[in-house]
Amino acid sequence: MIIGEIPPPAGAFGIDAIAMTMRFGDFVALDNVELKVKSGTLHALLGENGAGKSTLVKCIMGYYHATEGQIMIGEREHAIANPKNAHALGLGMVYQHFTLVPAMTVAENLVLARDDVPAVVDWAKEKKELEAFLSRMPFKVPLNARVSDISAGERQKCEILKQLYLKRRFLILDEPTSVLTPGEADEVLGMLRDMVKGGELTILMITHKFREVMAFADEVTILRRGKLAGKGLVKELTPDAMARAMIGAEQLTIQPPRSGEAGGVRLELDKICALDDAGAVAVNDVSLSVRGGEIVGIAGVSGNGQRQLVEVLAGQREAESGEIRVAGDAYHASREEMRRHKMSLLPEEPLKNACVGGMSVADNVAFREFDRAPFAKGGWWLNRAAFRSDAERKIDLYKIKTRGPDMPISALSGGNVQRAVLARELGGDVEVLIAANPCFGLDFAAVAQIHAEIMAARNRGAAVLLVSEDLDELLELSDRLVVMFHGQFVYEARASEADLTEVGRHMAGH
Amino acid sequence: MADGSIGLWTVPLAVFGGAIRVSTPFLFVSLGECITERSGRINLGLEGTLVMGAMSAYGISYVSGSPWLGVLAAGVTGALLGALHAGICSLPRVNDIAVGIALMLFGTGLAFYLGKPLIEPTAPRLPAIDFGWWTDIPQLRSALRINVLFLLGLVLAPVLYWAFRTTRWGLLIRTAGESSDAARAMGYSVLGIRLRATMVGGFLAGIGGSFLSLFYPGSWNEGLSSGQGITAVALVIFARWDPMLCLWASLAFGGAAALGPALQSVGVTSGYHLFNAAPYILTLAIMIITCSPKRTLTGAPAELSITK
Amino acid sequence: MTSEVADPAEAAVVAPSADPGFLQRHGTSIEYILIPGAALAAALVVFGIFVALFGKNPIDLYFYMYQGAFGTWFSWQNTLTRAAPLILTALCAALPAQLGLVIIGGEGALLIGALSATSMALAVPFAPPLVVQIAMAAAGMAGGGLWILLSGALRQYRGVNETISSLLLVYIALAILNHLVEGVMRDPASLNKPSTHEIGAANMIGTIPGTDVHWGLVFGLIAAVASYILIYHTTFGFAARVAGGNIRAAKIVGLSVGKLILTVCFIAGSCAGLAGMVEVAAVQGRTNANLAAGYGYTGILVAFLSRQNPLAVIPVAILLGGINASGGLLQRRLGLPDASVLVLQGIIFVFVLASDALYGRIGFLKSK
Amino acid sequence: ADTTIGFIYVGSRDDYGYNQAHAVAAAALKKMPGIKVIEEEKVPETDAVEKTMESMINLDGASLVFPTSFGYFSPHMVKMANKYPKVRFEHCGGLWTDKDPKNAGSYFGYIDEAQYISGIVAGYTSKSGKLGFVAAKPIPQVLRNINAFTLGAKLANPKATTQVIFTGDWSMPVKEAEATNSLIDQGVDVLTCHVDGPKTMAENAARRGAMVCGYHVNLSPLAPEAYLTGAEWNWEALYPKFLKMMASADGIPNFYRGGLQEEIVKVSPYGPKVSEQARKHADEVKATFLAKGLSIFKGPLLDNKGKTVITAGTERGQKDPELEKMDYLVEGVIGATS
Ligand SMILES: Nc1ncnc2c1ncn2[C@@H]1O[C@H](COP(=O)(O)OP(=O)(O)OP(=O)(O)O)[C@@H](O)[C@H]1O
Ligand SMILES: Nc1ncnc2c1ncn2[C@@H]1O[C@H](COP(=O)(O)OP(=O)(O)OP(=O)(O)O)[C@@H](O)[C@H]1O
Ligand SMILES: [Mg+2]
Ligand SMILES: [Mg+2]
Repeated sequence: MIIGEIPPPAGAFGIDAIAMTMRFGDFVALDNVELKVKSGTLHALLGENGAGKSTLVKCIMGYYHATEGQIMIGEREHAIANPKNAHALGLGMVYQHFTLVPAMTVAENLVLARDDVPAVVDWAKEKKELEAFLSRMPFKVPLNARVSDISAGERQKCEILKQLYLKRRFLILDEPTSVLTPGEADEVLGMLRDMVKGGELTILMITHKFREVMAFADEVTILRRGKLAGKGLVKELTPDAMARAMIGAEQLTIQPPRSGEAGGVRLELDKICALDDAGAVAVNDVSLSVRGGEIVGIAGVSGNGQRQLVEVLAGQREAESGEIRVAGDAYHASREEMRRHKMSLLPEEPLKNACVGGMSVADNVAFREFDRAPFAKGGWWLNRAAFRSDAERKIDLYKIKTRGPDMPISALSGGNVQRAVLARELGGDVEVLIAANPCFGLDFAAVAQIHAEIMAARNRGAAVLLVSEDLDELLELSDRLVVMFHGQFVYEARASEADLTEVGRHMAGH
Repeated sequence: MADGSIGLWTVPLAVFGGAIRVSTPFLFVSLGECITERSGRINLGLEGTLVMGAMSAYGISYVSGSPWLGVLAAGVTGALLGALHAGICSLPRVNDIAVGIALMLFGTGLAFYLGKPLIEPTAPRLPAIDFGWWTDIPQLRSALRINVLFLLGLVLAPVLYWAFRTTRWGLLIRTAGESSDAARAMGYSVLGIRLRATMVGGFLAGIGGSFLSLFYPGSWNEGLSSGQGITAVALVIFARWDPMLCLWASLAFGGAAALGPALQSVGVTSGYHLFNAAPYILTLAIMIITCSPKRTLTGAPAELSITK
Repeated sequence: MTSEVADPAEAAVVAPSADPGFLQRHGTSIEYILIPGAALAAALVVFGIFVALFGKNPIDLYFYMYQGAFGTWFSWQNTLTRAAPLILTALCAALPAQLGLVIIGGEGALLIGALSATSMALAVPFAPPLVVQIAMAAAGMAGGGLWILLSGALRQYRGVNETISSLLLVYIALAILNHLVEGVMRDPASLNKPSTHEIGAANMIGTIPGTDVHWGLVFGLIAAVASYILIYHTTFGFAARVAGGNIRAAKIVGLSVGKLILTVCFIAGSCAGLAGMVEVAAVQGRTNANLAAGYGYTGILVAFLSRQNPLAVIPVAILLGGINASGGLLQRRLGLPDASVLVLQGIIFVFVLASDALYGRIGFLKSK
Repeated sequence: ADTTIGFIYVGSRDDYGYNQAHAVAAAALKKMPGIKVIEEEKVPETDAVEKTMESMINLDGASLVFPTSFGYFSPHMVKMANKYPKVRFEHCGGLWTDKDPKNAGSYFGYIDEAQYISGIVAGYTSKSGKLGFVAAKPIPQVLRNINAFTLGAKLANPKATTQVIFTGDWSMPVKEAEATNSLIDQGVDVLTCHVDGPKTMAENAARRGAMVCGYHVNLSPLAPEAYLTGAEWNWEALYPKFLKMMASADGIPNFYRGGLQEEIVKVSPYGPKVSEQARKHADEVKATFLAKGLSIFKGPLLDNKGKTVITAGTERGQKDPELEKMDYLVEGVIGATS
């Protein structure tokens, strides 16, 4: 509490954000947006990726300073200079990306989040108080475990508990359920909804899931490309109407229909085990085979070893034991093998995993072929002209928005980086394709394009392994579905016959 | 022995005495660097800070007549150099390893430049406390004449260990070093925390330098440090950012530094160059044994540039 | 995506801005000259103020610096002689930097290179000079190369931080050199300056005709240009830059990062090793502890100031050679202590590093 | 019109040791009329020193250059002397031979004479009969000092021994301090040294109650009580002589060496702990040196492994080149040369 400030009334309160504009350099992330959250409601904020949702709430929290606009709390204007000010006013936020400190214990994280951390912490006393607090909460977290050791779902619960522990009265949740199973999501949201009903709390929630909006929210505000695109009471709206407001008049790439028969086994995983960075077992004795002309989807809540598995396949991590075979031959992710078997990889976070930010688009697009004619003369001398002409062709073909092939790839937007990687990986023949969350953080149009490309590769006879946290995507694309939990495959079904509740149950480890 | 010599006992005694005499600068620099690195920044410039600390401590002690003022001056000088490092590193796209190397050069150069008139005069030294009253072996008594700074270092290590766990500052420093996003989300200024941590690190390194010039070997000259500052930075890495391990490692380094001369004094004379390199060989060997290419270093602050 | 042009925000970013002027079109290239240049000037100003505090006239300072470094043909030769080993040792830091490795152990590679080159010359006493010289160069490069390779291998196979290991290896190399030079390799006639036997006057490589700058300068220039070509024009260099830019990206396209690290470390070490060979074959005629003259450390400075670009290493090495050369004149004419050169180098280094923050922020160079 | 003289030092010119001894003499020359002195310090023994000499000649017009470090001679100074025949080069180290250029010279002082006297004083003063020597490297110059010191001590106390520790380099303060402590732990009660800066040894020894013989410069201000005597350079006396010789017809001899008699080295005044007996004996020996010279190394002389290094009846005068190759430690020294 800021000294001298009149304390806001106890219990929930509402917030009005008026005429918010936010510029990042030349780029307008928010354009004169208005958001009214009434006291004691659960308000949903919708929009495509990059629409400006996170930016808006970060402005409210004082994490960013809006270029223009005001924040009103209960009829009074407040200048929120930084998150500490916001906390003092009773505002709290669960960020889209975790803000727990992984190397610290849950208890340390909780105490540290307080505004009045004592200069010397009496752990015995704090632990007792924390336990007392937890006993009043409907879900539990292990207080003495290090955050890096607990699952993503537990971390998300921990983030929410942290805000409740801090006695926030206006809570902003940025995609709180993206790492939870549907069952966990319902549990958490249900409990929060009860607190809202009890008048203790107002909640502003960002989400992509209409199901949650329909089930839990009272009101909704929709953004599109930084502008207000719609708002209203949930009970007066349909998911369809909301989706239309979100994507506007865009046309989506049409996905080719599934065609062709599955061929012989192309990619085989045989008893693969792998460790994570901390040296713990992340992938535990996993076996799987993927046939040509087949998409196998791997479902699972993030943090169950999917990342490490993909890294092993991509050659970014060494397996502890087990064998990978492609077309019957042992495979160690060497360049020669990748070439022989026409392997392609679409990793998640492509800028981090598959590109060199400081190198040009043309260079990045040539990573697979740079050491062969026409890119290399005599196998060693680089032919710049070939890089350029090939890049120009692919930029055109894959609709990559860039000022030219010489731009550093880090200056491109996320979707366009993804398209550049797509151009590189799917530009030639493909026999095996491994894709990991290929559409994470992308807008509808890009998603449609990527889905279409993946399906087309399958139809041409490629074996596709698709790892995703988005169940809808998996159900749409896969021929076969497996669920990964705690580093193991725990469930397998034909995608067309998969039972959603069954899948969700296995994802949660029940 | 009748003639007052203690024969082969010299070697363990020298290693023990050396651990006490020689370890203090390692200890202060490594504890300081431990704080700095825990906040997510590396300061390779502590070699320069150490030398600047040694010079300024000697100068101030000479001018003022009070060695304790000298120690304070060394600390302040170190903190200023730390602030310079932190200030430059706060600029976007600036690499902290490179800035550290630059400040190593700058600090050393400045100390040599300003320290020219201080080589010949004799400044008041820090007193020693006699912990050897109970024995009449003069060698042992001499090894047990201990300086307060060493004792301070001995206390500081467990205090830091405790502080990283239980004080607000300790927790904040760790947060800044483990996840700057988290610190920012809690409303703390990561650069501010790192600035302070780097200044404290510099302060301690400066004090380490004052030990060199005001206690042991106990005068100012240009060869005083011979790489102790940079070795101490390496030591933090193999001590896994744990203040208690820094303490043990510093003692081991001090002992290793005393090994060469002690072995010669009992007649082991061949290969003294190699014995003198013992601390470096020891560090390298321990790093080879304890590192692994498969996992990140346990205990490494996640934001630290050299472990990323 | 039909709405892309209709969207003003995206159009602004995507479309080339209307008719940029010369400054804007060449903004990036101009920055690479302008920013370090301005940083250098600022550093000189600060150093001028510093010496003025000690009662010296900064104008004299600048004059003598110019005079001592570039003022006469003699000064130029002095500068170039000092620059020669720096080019090679700077490459020892700049090449691994392409892979994201910070190697600061060039001094160790130089010493081991010198030791290997000398041993080679002593092992083939009756061979014709040209053969001896080539063998020495090969041995020096192999010795230095293996020394840095050790750091690279420890990094690759044991995860040992290469910055620290390469530094520790400097101390170890020096101990080995002293041990051998005062022990088994000692020339009993090298009385008060323990040294190995001489490689023989006939085997010395001499100076570039018409100058008294030794051939090390030419070796350095060739190595720098070759490194530049290797890094920017060959598939190997391309692969190295990919691995240096993002190791995960390199692995995902199947590049063998381990091989790249080992090869680049070897090449880098051989540059420093060659510098050691040149010090023996062009200057000392034998190996002794004088070889540890700090070229390896100054090379790191050169590499960072040239932003790890092998071609930029050449002018920066000449600049630092010039500063070192003029340091003598500053001592003699202004009575400044030797440490003033260290202070100046430190200030320049700090300013150039801090100026990294300016890239892309100079108003008149930005398009729009 | 002025004569410009260049001095080149390998270390810092105010190191309170070897380099400072030269710099003090250079400062004395500076005061002489018609003389301009230019100095450069910390010049490594590489081609850097060649460039320094050339700069002094080309840019400052130096006509006499003093490269004062042993390692400057070959190949560096020789090369420069051949290149600039009109310039006079005077190297400190005593290395000139007939094959070297005539415009170059090399001089050195027999500082072992002063060490010998220090040894006598040390031998009388030590109660344990154990002396200590902190040395940089086992090279002939250093070994000769250690041996002379020991032989002097044995004049006073035939049972005296000198324990030596090599630190490995010319300036390693921590190692020097550790060596000092180790020696004292072994029962040594008088120490001397041969490193660039003797201050560390002197102060640490005095702090532990041991006595000190100095080296390079007079260290008595550091430890007025513990200081016995010491071997000092006397370049202030030599360099003006050189200038006079240069002006004369004969010029400076190319090879110039001398000891106490030639006033190139001197002995520090005795400290308060030096007994009457010791003073008397030391003064006698000093007088012999000054009057007619004295051979410190003469047969029969055994090394510390029991091997005869100088046979009975052989007397190696101070100028004997064999002494320049000394690679042994005499009987009574504890330590090894490798
Ligand atoms: N710090 C920043 N600098 C520059 N641009 C930014 C910054 N933060 C956000 N943006 C841009 O502002 C736009 C809105 O981003 P924001 O994170 O608010 O999107 P969002 O609606 O939360 O999307 P998502 O659903 O992916 O979380 C994006 O185009 C983003 O790239
Ligand atoms: N580092 C950068 N340098 C220059 N421009 C950038 C940078 N990062 C983002 N931009 C620009 O800012 C805009 C927003 O980027 P962002 O990645 O958030 O786009 P987005 O709205 O998410 O689009 P997409 O759907 O393609 O991911 C892009 O047009 C991009 O060109
Ligand atoms: Mg968002
Ligand atoms: Mg995006």
